Amino acid sequence: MSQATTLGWTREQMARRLAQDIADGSYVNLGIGIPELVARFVPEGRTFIYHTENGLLGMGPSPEEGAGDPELINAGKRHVTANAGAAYFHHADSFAMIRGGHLDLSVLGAMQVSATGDLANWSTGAPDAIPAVGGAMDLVAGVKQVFVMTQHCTKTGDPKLVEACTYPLTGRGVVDRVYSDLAVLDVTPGGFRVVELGPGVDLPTLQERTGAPVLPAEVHHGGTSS
Amino acid sequence: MSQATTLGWTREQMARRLAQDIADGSYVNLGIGIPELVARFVPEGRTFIYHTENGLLGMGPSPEEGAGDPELINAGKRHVTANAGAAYFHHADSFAMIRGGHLDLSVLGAMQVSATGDLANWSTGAPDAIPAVGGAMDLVAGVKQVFVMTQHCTKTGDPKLVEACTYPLTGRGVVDRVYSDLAVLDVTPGGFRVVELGPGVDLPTLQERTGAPVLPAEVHHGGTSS
Amino acid sequence: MIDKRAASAAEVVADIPDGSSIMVGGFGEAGSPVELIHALIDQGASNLTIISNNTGSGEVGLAALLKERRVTKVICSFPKTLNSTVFPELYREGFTELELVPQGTLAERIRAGGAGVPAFFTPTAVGTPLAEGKESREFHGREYVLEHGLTADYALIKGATADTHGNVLYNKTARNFAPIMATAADVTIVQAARVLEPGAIDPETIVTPGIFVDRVLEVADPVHESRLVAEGASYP
Amino acid sequence: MIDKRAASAAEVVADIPDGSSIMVGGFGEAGSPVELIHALIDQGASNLTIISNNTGSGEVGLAALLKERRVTKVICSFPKTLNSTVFPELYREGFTELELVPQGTLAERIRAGGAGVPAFFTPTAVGTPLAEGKESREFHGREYVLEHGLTADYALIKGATADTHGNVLYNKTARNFAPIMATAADVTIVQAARVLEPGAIDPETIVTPGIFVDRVLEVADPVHESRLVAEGASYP
Repeated sequence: MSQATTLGWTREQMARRLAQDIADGSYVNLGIGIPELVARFVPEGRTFIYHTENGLLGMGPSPEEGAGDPELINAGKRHVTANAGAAYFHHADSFAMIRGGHLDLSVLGAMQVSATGDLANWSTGAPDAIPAVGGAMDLVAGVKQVFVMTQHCTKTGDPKLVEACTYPLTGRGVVDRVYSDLAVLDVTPGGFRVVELGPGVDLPTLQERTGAPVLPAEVHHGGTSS
Repeated sequence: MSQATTLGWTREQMARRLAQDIADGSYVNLGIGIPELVARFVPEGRTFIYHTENGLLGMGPSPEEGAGDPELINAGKRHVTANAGAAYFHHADSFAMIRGGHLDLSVLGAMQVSATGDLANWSTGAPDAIPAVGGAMDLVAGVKQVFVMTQHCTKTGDPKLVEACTYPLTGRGVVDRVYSDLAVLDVTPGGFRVVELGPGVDLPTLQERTGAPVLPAEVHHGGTSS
Repeated sequence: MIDKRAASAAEVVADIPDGSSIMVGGFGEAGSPVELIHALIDQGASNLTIISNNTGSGEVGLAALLKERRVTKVICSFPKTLNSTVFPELYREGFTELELVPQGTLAERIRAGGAGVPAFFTPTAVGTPLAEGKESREFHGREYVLEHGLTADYALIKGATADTHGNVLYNKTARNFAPIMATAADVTIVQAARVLEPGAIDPETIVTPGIFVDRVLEVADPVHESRLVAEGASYP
Repeated sequence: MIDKRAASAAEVVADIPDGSSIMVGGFGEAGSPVELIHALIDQGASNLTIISNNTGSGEVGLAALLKERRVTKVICSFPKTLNSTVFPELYREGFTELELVPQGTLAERIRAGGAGVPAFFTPTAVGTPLAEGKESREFHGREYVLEHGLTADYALIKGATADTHGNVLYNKTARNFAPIMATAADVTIVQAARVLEPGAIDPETIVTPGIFVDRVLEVADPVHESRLVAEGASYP
């Protein structure tokens, strides 16, 4: 465990790895936080169109410092821009896109993911917490594919990938794939199955840090070149 | 009965009489046919805003002959114009206005109106007829007030105001008031009640031509000045 | 790079199989995608279910598709209009089935289908033959009937201006059902008089965002159905 | 003649009684009608139910209304944001009740309320604590939960450009909840930076048709909540 900090992928490497799995022309919603990094690593020759649930399709990068418009923000309330071909719309139309299955991919952070694809990412259930859910429950219920991008374990070393979530759920059986610092894992009928292991990670190490059985896969071992 | 053609109001007088009961600034949907005449008799000093369910609020009069746009039509598929302040919208938004109770008044024709306000105006129920309902059921279910504008009797002399409709219903208990050539009648908990009698019409004559009891009202007797 | 333009009307409808359900925009002739419908006639698919407010007029456009005996069911609010003779004959003959839906319920069912809402309650048609056999329930002292979301395999719609990302603007009351049909079909095919580069349309004014559109065909000078009917035209 | 302009912020909110339910547009600061909210603070109504995506930040706008202890319930998807301290305190104290609703369900409930739909089924929140105690049903092999339309006595919204008939355009992502809230309130009050004569706005581009708007107030140079918060401002 002393080598923990050198095992696996950095956040940027996770984002780059995830971006490789997004098809050209996809409509994508990137959750607040780590998932936003994905937009920095669009593979050569591909175009992704970003949806932000507060009413913009075709979201562009952050503007120059000081050039932001307080009325052009993303779901994280940060200043953004609009690309050529963008469209604005109201909240009911925005969530019709989400709920109606029109978005190709939602990338979200997680507190816990279960072996059956349950996701918990909005509340620890602590009695003094202010409950706040935003659009996460809509995204996981509606979007065609749901990828989770997360550190494999919590800051205190507890596994985030578990047999069953102990935190309140965001959705039941909704996660398709997990991109962690240690591995890429599919949620399959049999549970978590490795798609790819991060640099320096072997299956016993991954299993040790995962709260549910991990199935091996015939995959090449190694990270991305960067 | 020999004086039938000289009794009561003409269609234009019916339209003028009805228009007097519409408040300034009302949002109004006029059904195809006789109800369209109402737009010709807007009382001095009032403005009505016309909704056509195929996606226009602020509909104006027909254009000059030959000046019509095949893509600017009303629910009767006739060429119309758009007034200053008009707005175009799609069908779900248009019927959200209707169903959501945002329109003040719907004026419709009728085959039959019952003493409890049932309306039949879309089908005779004949087995060989092509059923076609359009937006009538939505209008009567959603609009705040529903006025019926109709000849008091059919061309063969049968009463259109009846105890119970024999034709398939458009809506149940939806009609507020009837403007016929013979009288203006409210639909009340006790049945039809006269608001005003047309020129030359007395209560016995009206009752004779009505298929349900007619309650008298303390109203002035006479038509409109024109 | 995203470019949803198709090269020809034939190409844009080529993959529509027999038995498809197809939403067709338009209210009367306004917004009727006549060129796309004619391409579908040429293409040959049959046993179709058509979801559209009307059934066309004369022997062009939607009426011509019906006349070719390619439509076995229509879901529709008003299947008879002036100059509409094709559908009545097929209906009386028993060849084409009709599901009659109040116009606002049709619009809301399509909107629900596109928005991932499988069913909703509406006051429309309560107490009428069109609510018979349907589940009803009281809310706040009033009766409502349960209606179901409607989706389709394809949508054929007519826009005025589009861009290569599939964003669409419409012309006046030709908008009608098109924006909601675009949301409710697996594959949405748009004909538009102009197809521009992304950024040429003000993003504040876009009616149909490109996410709902799969293919865009430029038809620079579309025919007007009423003029064809007045000329006594028939297709093919 | 139709002219929905009001002369002052005080006049436009004058009749809002204690106990009202009020929809307040905005997502974060974008679209928050700060001047209308401040007028409501001055006006004094209390025991309010606020329906809004967030609960404001700092001690201006919505947060200031809460801080004045005038709001006993919020219906909301995300009541905590950066610089949001007022609501958490009132919630923990038990003064302000919270009905937490997923953002898309909140939007759809408001849209349904404005469209005369009393209830609908949605897949969102199935299997989570926010679906507990709610009716659910299977359609096409998947489970959905029944949600109810939401209406309010008033809506306070911020537009960019309006006309005297109440037609409204918005600015970018400040649009968010405003167009649907305008449809779902008995009385919709709009502040807009410009109020023009009818006909000045292209009818193809109107986002909120005037039928949904009761009062329009010109606020030529609206404040930005984030700037007020950065300055440490508080209201009143």
